[in-house]
Amino acid sequence: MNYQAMLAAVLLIPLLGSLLNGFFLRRAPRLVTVTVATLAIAIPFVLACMLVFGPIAAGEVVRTELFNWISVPLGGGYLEVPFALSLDRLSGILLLIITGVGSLIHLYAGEYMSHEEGVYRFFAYLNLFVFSMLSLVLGANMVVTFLGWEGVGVCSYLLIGYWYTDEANARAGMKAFIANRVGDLGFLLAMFMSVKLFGSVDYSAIASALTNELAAENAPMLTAIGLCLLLGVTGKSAQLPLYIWLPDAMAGPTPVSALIHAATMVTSGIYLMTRMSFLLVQSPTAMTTIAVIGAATALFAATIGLVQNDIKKVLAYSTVSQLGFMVLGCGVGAFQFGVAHLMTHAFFKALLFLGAGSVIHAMHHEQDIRKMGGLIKKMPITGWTFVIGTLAIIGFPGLSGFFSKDEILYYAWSGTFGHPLLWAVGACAAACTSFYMVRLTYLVFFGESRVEHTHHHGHAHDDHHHAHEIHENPLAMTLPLMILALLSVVGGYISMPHAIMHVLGIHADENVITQWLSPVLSAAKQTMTTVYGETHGSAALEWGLMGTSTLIMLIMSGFAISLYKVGPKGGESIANAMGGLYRLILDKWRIDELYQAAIIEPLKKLGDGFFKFGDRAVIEGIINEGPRGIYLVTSVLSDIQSGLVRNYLKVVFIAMVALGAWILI
Amino acid sequence: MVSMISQWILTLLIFFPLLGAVVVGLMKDAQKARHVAVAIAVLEMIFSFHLIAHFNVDSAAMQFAQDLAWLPRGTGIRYIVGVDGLSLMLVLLTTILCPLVFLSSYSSIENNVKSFLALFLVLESAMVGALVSLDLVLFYVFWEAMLIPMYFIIGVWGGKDRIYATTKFFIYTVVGSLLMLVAFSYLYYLHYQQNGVFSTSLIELYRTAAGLPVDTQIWLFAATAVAFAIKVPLFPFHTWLPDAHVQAPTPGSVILAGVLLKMGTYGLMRMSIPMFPEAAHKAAPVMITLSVIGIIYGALIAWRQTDIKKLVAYSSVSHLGFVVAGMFAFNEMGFTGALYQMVNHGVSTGALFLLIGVVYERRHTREMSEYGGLAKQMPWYAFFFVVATMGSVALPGTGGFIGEWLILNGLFQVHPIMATLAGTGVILGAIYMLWLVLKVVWGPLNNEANKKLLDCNPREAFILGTLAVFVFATGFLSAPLLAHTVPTMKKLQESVNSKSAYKTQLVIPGRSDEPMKVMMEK
Amino acid sequence: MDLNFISFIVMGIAASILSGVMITRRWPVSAAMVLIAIMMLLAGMFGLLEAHFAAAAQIIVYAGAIMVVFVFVMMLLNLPPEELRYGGITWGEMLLIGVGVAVAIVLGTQVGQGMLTRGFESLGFVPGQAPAGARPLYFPPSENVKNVAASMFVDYLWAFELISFLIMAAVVGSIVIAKKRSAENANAA
Amino acid sequence: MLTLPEIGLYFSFLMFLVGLAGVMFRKNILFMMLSVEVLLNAANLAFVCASKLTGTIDGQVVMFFVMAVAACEAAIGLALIIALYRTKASIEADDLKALRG
Repeated sequence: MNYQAMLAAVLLIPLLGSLLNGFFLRRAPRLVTVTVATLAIAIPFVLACMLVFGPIAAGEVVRTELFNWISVPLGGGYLEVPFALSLDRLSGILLLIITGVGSLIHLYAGEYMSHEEGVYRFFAYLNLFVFSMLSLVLGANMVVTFLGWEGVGVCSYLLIGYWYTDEANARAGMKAFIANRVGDLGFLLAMFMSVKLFGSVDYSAIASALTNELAAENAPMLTAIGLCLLLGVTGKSAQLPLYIWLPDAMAGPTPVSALIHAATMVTSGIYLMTRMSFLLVQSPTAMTTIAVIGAATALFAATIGLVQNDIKKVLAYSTVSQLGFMVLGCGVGAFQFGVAHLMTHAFFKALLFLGAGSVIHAMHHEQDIRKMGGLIKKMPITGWTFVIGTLAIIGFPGLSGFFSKDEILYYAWSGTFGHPLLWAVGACAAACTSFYMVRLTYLVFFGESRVEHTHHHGHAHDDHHHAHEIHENPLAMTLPLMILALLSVVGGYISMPHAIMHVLGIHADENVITQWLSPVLSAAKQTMTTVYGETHGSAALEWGLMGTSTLIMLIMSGFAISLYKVGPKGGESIANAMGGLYRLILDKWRIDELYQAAIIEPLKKLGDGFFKFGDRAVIEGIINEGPRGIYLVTSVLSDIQSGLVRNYLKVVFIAMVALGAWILI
Repeated sequence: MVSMISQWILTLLIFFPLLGAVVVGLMKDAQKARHVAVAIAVLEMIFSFHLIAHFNVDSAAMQFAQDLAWLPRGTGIRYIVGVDGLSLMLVLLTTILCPLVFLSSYSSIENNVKSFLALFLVLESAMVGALVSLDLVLFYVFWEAMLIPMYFIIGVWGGKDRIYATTKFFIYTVVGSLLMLVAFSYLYYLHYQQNGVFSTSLIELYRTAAGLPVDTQIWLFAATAVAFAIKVPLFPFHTWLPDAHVQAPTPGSVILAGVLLKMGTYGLMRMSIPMFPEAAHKAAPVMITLSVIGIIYGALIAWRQTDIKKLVAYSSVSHLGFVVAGMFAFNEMGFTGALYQMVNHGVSTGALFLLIGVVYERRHTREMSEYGGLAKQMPWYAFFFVVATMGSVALPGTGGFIGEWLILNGLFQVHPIMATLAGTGVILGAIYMLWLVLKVVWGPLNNEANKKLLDCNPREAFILGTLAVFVFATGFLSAPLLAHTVPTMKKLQESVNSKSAYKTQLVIPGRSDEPMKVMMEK
Repeated sequence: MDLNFISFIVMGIAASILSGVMITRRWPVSAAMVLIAIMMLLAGMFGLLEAHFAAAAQIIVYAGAIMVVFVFVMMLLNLPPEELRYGGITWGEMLLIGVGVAVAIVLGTQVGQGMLTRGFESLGFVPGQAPAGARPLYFPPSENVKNVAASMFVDYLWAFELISFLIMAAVVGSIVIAKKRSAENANAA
Repeated sequence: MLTLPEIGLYFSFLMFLVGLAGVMFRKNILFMMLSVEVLLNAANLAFVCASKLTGTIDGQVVMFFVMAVAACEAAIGLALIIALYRTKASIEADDLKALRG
């Protein structure tokens, strides 16, 4: 089996799984469905491991062309867009994350969804999602990536609205799709511009066509491409101003939130920026905008996360915030650490979501953290893995989040496009993160139990359960938690800071992730060093920043614990003190309402106006009044035909007079 | 033998449904007539596969051509037919959609079945004829012949306000075609003035028309373009469409959206643009602006509709805006995309109208609020609905994406701002289509009347399944499909941009291997 | 200013005034009588213009034949006197008449100043003489009847014959029109 | 100094106008026909005057033809009046509106 075929198989097996589940196994037992779905991701994972640790690690790029997709003449030549896949080190990392985390989540979902009817639909969507995500990262050109880009949007739409009988869920899916579509327009425009500029949409062709001279000549266009890509990223990776869909997307089943809205789909923006890094770094404007947007999103979402009471909502805003960190990393030129944080985030956020799902599953769809507490005694595995995840995300030294986040913060200060202000914003966001994550963990797993001992009537399928019997979930759910917890602990070592490496006596020029991604990022790095000069970091600065953020983390965590030791009431005094501001943040800064009032409603009014005024009044008016006008004229003319002879004679007389007058003149 | 078939295949394609119409009309049993009609349409489809099997992919010439005497010699009016890359796609679209439409009429048409089938076969004949005729008079005859069956189909089998709708449809279209007739007649006269002989051969007139002074070209272009724009329909000539669609019976809507609207865009690409290249260049900003307005305008109106059919009708206004905008970009991507989008719109909007027909037959209402939560009761229906929607919103992997991508890409190379504005139509398209899905398919199943609905029966599933396959097939097999059109589009682009006459010739099968220049010698 | 001239003007003025009188009569018969007087006067004018045949025909055919038919019909119908409808003239009609008269006066004045003759002069025409291309008279101008007869039966023979056909058709037609109704009425009765 | 035929043209014009007014403003068909006779006479006068003016005979011939046509007109017209009176019991022109558009 050659590598090309393996690569094609990696992409196509999930699609096959999806088709099998969607069409042929509709009536199959749940176990068959789940097995097929999980295998459809697990087999590609094995293949992916063989590929990534084989030829990719050796520095090769595996490229295969499935078929010729689009081929149109363009300026004498042809614009060829083959359905081509290319696996390099960047897509390799994502491939492993998607298939690896994906198979764990499939395994988990098989148990999580065990009470649902017709799960074939769920797994068909999920496999289709993995197919789309794979074509996103494996696509050798922008169009194939765009196939995945929109494909994940659709799958996300379908999965968010999986419980479609509640219209709110379907609406949330729709919102996600439309917000993504806005971003997709940016991607499309970026594609068109690169066709205009390079005559190609193939990444490698663009990379080789983009010389510094070309960049100098077309600087505004490159900035435009960068900003359009950023628009795409803000849509897909839930950045300001298009992040609004992600919190609502929590309406979907929790495994979906873990896979799509934490680990994979939302990170595709970071993938895209890293993929196009050679182009983005040509435009300082675009890079600075990216960094600012990332930092702003990180802080903005973190503030909302501070006060939410829904376990999944907290995690959702945390995801937005963490994505902001990644975008910030990319924006300051530290693409490799953006990717590293993407990876560690995939581990610990998937872990947290799955943990949350485990809690929700055990609590029979209770999501309010004020009604939990002390669960660690009843669900030890879930509880302790959740604690690990929390420690990882808040950047407890030694865990994965610490390394990746601190590298990003360090570069936010000292990177090519970095600025201390960006670091400051990032640090504030990190402080908020520490607070709300510790608050969440503490309220759910520690302290007094506040579980209501009543039956839940909302879910008919719960009838044979009893709400008060909260117990640990089966192995199919806890195994993924444990694996992810392990990964959350060790995953960060790939991006170990220089300073620490030095202390530990590891003698290497670069840390693992930098080394691994160096072929992908070499062009960008070269541009950054030649055009913008060397960066101004130092070991002392690195230690200082690391120390500062650790200190902040410890202070905020301690503050959160001390505040919530007494349960959710602990925060009330501060909330009351803040008053209006608290309510504003609780209402998510009322951004949704703002969009509704500023964009949706005017557009609706415009649509109504077009219909009632434009179509009905003006166009129909002209169309209908035109004949009426003709009728008026003709009726006047026909009235002249009075049938009275003397009237006809008058006409004769007029004609005679006119004739006379004409003779005179 | 093959060359013999190739020579007569287009004539067969034109007149076979007409023959079928006579047969169906003479039959006694309505149910048998339905079967016969389907059989005729299927046979027609199989005949049309001959075209794609023997089409010379590398040539932009008019293939399978036939040039026979028709009216007296002095008039210069002949029976000339032929297909190139442009018409081939649309002929195939027509012949493939028609059997499905006949199948759908099994349940949607209940009275005067035989007349309906006969009229529809006449319509098919006229559509194929209009697409393949290369003589202006012949074209005009078929063009008007399309109108009559459609007039009756809406007027007899339509909804409540069918008379208003069909009259409006008729008047709009006739106004347009009369303008076109005037333009053609003047061109006919100018050709005589310049060459001393009369001719209505399109190939001849391409040369005459392109050599005219710009002022004359602009007037003639305007007359033909208005005729076609009404048919498209381009903003602001679109108001007949929602009425016609809403009142038409399901098969009528499908064929109206699927093929008849394409006649307008086909006409623009076949006649207006290559005939009057300089005028087309002058008019391009206007046409693009109108289409972009149409895209946004149609989309916003569609969003606010409560009548499902009206929503889809306005979405057609929006989608065909893309097509017109693409072709007036005057590059290969734009032309190819426009052509491809015509096919895709036929498939996906046709599917949507069929889907609306499915529930309309069960519930007899088109109000969105009457539905909701159908996914629960009709899972296959929901599946097809979502697929058709995705095709309509141009999701990558569906044909609509290829079309819109090419159109916007082509337009962007020339008018970036306009392309960006048109691109917002993609977002708005998602909004109104997903709104439709949300209101019809998702949500709680509250309405008691919907709780007993039956899912698609095998016949409906077959129709919708075929279209669903087409939605994806066009999305992935675009390269081989586009290969048929590339030479034609390339030539079109060259002639338009060099502002010279569109030079093509008839390739009459079996007559000689060399492309023959017909009617060059006096 | 000879007697011919004076009597021509007097007759012309009388004819004009009488025609005004005629159209304002309420009784048809009196109108017919006035019309006969007008025709007589016109015949006199023709005579003064040395158109003797025309003068004779005017009296014989018009005053003698046509007017007799009119009077017959009037007697046959025995109509009551008609209400004159001068009050019914609208402003538009007044305006129309005003414009018409104005144009007529201007036109007439121009004619009186010799526009018509000047126009003819440019064609080589002298008043009282035959224009250049005109057909010469067959007989001296004093032989009026002979001249008319010659011209009518030589130059206008076809027209003359056609006119005779027309008269025949009119005679037949008038009989048919007047009779058909009575036949129908008889049937109806 | 005006010659006789030229003055005759004036009279012809004047009579024509009066005749026209008669046709236009009388409702009674009989009066209208009488007015038409005045019109025709005015025309005849013009013809004769022209004949005199140009010294040719054609005008007088045409005047004779007009007279013949007038006779025809009178015959047909009066026959119509009789027929009309029998069916409608009226010879008011305003009652005849069949031509109304």
